[in-house]
Amino acid sequence: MKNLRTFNNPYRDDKVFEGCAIFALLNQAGKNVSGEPVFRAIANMRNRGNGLGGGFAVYGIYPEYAEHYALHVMYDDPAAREEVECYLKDRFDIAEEEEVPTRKTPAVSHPPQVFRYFLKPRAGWMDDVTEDERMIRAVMDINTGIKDAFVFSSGKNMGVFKGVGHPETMAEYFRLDEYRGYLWTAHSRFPTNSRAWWGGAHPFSILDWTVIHNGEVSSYGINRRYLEMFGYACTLETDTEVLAYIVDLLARRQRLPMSLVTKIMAPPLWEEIERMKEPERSELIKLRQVYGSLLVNGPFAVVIAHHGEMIGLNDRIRLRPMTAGIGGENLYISSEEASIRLVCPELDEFWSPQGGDPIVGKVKLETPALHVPVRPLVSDEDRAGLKVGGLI
Amino acid sequence: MNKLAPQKRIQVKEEACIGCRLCEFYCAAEHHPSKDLLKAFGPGRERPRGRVRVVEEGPVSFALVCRHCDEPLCVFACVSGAMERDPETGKVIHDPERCVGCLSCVLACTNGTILWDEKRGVVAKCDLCPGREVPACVAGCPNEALILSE
Amino acid sequence: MLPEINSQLPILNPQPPTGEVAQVDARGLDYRELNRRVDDLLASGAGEIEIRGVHGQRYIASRIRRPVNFRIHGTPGNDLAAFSDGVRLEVFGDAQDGVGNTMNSGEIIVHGRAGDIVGMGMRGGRIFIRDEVGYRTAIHMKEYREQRPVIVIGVMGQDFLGEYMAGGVVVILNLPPRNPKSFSRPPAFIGTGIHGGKIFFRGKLEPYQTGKEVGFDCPDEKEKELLNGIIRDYSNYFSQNLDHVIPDDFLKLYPKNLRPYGRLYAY
Amino acid sequence: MKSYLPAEFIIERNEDRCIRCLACVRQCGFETHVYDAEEDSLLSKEELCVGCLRCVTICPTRALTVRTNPSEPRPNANWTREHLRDVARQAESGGVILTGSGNDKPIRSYWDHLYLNASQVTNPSIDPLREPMELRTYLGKKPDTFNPGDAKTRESECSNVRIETPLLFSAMSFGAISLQAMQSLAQAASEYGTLFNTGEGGLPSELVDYGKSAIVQCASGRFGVNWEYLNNSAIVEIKIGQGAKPGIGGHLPGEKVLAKVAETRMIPMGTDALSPAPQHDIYSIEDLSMLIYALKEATNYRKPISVKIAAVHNAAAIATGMVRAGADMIVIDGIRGGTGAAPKLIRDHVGIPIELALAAVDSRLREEGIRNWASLVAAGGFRSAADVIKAIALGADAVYLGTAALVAMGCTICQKCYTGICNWGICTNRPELAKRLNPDVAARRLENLLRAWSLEIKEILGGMGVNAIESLRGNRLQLRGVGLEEWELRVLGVKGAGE
Repeated sequence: MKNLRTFNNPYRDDKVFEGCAIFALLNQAGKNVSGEPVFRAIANMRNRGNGLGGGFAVYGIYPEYAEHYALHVMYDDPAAREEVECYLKDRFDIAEEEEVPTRKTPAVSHPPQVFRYFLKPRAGWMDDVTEDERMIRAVMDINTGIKDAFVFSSGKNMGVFKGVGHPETMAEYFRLDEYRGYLWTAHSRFPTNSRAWWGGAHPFSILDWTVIHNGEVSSYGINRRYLEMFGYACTLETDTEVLAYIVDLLARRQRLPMSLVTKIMAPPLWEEIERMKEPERSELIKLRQVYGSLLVNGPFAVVIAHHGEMIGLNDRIRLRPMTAGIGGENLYISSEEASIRLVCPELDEFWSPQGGDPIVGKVKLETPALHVPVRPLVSDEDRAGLKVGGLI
Repeated sequence: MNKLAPQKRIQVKEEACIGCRLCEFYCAAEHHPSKDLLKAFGPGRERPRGRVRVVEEGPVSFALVCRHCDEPLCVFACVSGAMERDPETGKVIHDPERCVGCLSCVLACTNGTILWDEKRGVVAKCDLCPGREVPACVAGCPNEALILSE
Repeated sequence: MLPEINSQLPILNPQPPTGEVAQVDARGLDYRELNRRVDDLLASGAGEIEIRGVHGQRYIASRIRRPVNFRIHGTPGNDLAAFSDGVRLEVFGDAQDGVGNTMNSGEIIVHGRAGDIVGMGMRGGRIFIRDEVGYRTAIHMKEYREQRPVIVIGVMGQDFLGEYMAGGVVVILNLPPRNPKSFSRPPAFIGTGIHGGKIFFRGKLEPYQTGKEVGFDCPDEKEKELLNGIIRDYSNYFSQNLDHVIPDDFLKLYPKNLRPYGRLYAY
Repeated sequence: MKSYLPAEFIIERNEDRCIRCLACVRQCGFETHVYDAEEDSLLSKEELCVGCLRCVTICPTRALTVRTNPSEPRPNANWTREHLRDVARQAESGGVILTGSGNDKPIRSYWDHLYLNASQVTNPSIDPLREPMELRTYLGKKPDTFNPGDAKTRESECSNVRIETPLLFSAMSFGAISLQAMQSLAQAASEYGTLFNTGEGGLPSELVDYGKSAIVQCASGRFGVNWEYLNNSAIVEIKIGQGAKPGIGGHLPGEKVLAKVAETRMIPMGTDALSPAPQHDIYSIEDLSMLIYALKEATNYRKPISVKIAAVHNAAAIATGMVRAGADMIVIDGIRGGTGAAPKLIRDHVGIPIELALAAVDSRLREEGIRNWASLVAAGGFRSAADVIKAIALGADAVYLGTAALVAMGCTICQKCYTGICNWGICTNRPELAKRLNPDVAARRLENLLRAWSLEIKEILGGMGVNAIESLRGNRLQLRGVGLEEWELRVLGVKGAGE
């Protein structure tokens, strides 16, 4: 089995250490909009990153293939592509495949090839589990089994674009100005090592869940061991990865509402719980009892997104900055207010939530302009997936 | 009085004096026939007195010791000629043989560095330890609060 | 002996600002360029500086040690006036994190909100924030002789306000928030580890909201006078009518002990 | 509560030699010795004795002996005497056990497992007594390349700071140590052409003229930090952590905050000077960068900015981040680093040895290609020039001497620094105790130490056949390990002896 940490965590540190800036935009009406304000906003926080990682997740970009999984795969070696495509052709019906268009950008050196595939699992391959579980299996297989290949993203009607460089450089390189999406998240990275590996940039993604993260998860060691019991292979050895898996485990597989997921990741202090009224008090006590190992400790500000929803969350004592603003239809989340003001000087609403208090942005379902399939929280199909003991 | 070559004298640094009083003991032993601390202060023996005295007030402490003034008031005041300033070295020397114990020098000295030796009925003061390169108190001070200077 | 700290500063221009206003357009400038431009303007004799189009540039006025007036339009970046000494700075907009970090003297007036750690380690001068502030306001603020820092917050601060506070005065006017979403629960841990200075809080506090090192009292007459002055200044600075805000509404939070951790150790 | 704690030391007084000078009585700040005038006898309250040997040293007739109390509980390899004592102390107080100085546990000293090389036959050794031997070192960021045409490269963004020997005095703050002690360090450093470090307690007004030789710290308490302090310095150091107490802050008790300390720290007298565990404007690597550049802005890019951390598990990754965040010098302080006061639990159990951390950091910076971007200074329990030479061979540009400097001034490492009483006048602010350290004497002793160690470094360099310290710096081929396991050799990046 291939060891991805040799790329992302070449020195075998406990995890990848990094800091950064985050910015996110959600058009709450579900309208696909240009990412131009996002590029400007994240570029305005250049001082928070160091040019060794930048990336974007965009939702709603592939409406013509809305029913297909959009697999973004990065290849460090053309040989890997053959192997991946061989793997995919055996298991999936591929509706379309192409190299992700890029633009010659002076600041980008030695880029890997990035391809995208629109596909659906083929009948007869792992029929006993949901399509999502099958997709995840394929991602894990490629990431752990095929040398020089790495999946950037694997959700429907969305995609992750990232690499080594300032985020605005990545936007230019991947021609993101030509895309329109209703939800954009952007990340500027400050890794402590320079092992330039494109897969190490944020966002991290599993299916259509993406995570951008600022901070360091001090509880990473136990979060990871807990997740491993449920079959998650933390191949990248970076704390951001566990955030994605925590959300996947709790929200997708265990069907917990996001309001509880955030309370598991950043629970109130015992003192505060003791002051609460029943039944909330008992519920939170139970949550901390059951999910103590998923408490995310240490400084973090994170934006977790999937179709139709974007959640900003801070650690319990707000050790990383995060601000939110609403201007017209747009909800913004940013490490710094200046970036929001830069792209939307007149905000209708502006706030900085207290630690552990999520910023929740949802696309209003009744909006006719929405071309995005918003998955219901619980589907029978998904429920079936729970029966599978593990992913790998 | 004619000006003489600069006199070596003991400079007292109050800020470095730690109040251990060892200068008193080293001085007394040096002026004891044995020139030995243990013999001078051994059990059952009469305790000799030094010619230097440490005064203390709270954290402030310093050694009082003859400054061998260029214009020594003690010499002017001496009625018997026991107190003399050595014209060669500039040292102010006291000769106990000629001392009558009138205490005029003690009254005249503005520094309070001439001590009354009750038992012998004469005064005693610093003689900069003849025969030693560095006076005993200076050599023994653990913190260089006493320095021999020009 | 050390001369009084302020008199020691070699003040380049001892005269009060001449009123000659130099204009700077900050759009597109990074902070180093912006701050260098400010240096140049001051060197060429400007007495007041107006900066427009500020979008997140850091460290504005952080190496200025003379009574210069700044007028800043936009959103200044982190560490606004950090280590500054004597500037008077007015922000027309919101400020971010680290306003007045380790500031020595001067005055900062923010016509808006401010982010986290306002006045961290601040030792002198005054900061007026019209609206709310983020976490850890006045953390480890301290006073020294005649240097007694003052932070005035129009609305409210989030958690850990006055943590480790070692001196100075924080006044919280508790006016209605711009957005209640910033305070989904009452702020807590006020004055945790406080061992100097005072916090004046308008309104009521539950005991759990403060650190256990905090004592409660009513402001005395002298303190009421101080509060009256601050209320007056706030109304003037922000053109708000604060007739309804009276010193009697304030709770005084003070350190019960100068040595909160004296009994923590086995000697 | 009645204490069950037995005396740690016993005091033996040779009555034949005691001349009743009472120097012991006067010199013990812990009031261990008592003179009974009626009986003309000297008694010792042994339970008060800390074993600092001040009385033994000062006794003019060498009449005193202080020994560890030989009364032993039943031998028990698990429940050691120390464990028994600590449990008893905590049962009596309910508090955290405090201690001073560096870790006293038998942590493996890798210095003692590393051996140095010498020239034989194939190249000549050099006689340092007659031939030139250069120890001059420049601290600060070096550009990647030299471009003769470019003025900026020539001057480099941050000017480097020159030191004549790779020995610096560690951060010890005024308040923790006496003004006399700090003055001694400042005087010796400036005389010898090296630097002292103010620690986080500010620079006393008496010492402002030594600014050129000062590394001034900006720590979480920001005590005494203002524009003048930052600009009257050689280097500005951001203190994130220290080897003796990684992860926690400092706490100068109110009793020690007397007038002069209060003035220097710019706080009122008598208040506790609390340094929070983190710097509250640094919760992440990009925040460190923010403070580094805040200080560069405040000093107009004229001072190199140093960042000091404790040696911890991921020191290498953290250090590369620090360099990328703009630090011109990084300091790694190992688990044996000293302190004025630290919870014993933390001092003895948190952190890793400097040898391993230093090697890991230097290696990582080289692998990343950024070793030139910052100077690397090692700290934490350097006991001899041999340790220093080995550290330089592992990759340090210079080392910080803390405990060694204190010992040079008289410290006997009794570990009672936290009491505010120091019979040697070093770690105290009580005027009657502090004056025991005469800066003229102590500075001379410190200078002598610098001279002696520098000479020894030159001797070893000569033996290796090199005549400039830069030929030793990071030259791990000059080291061989003995008695080390494979992983230890790997981390240290040295071969086993005979290889």
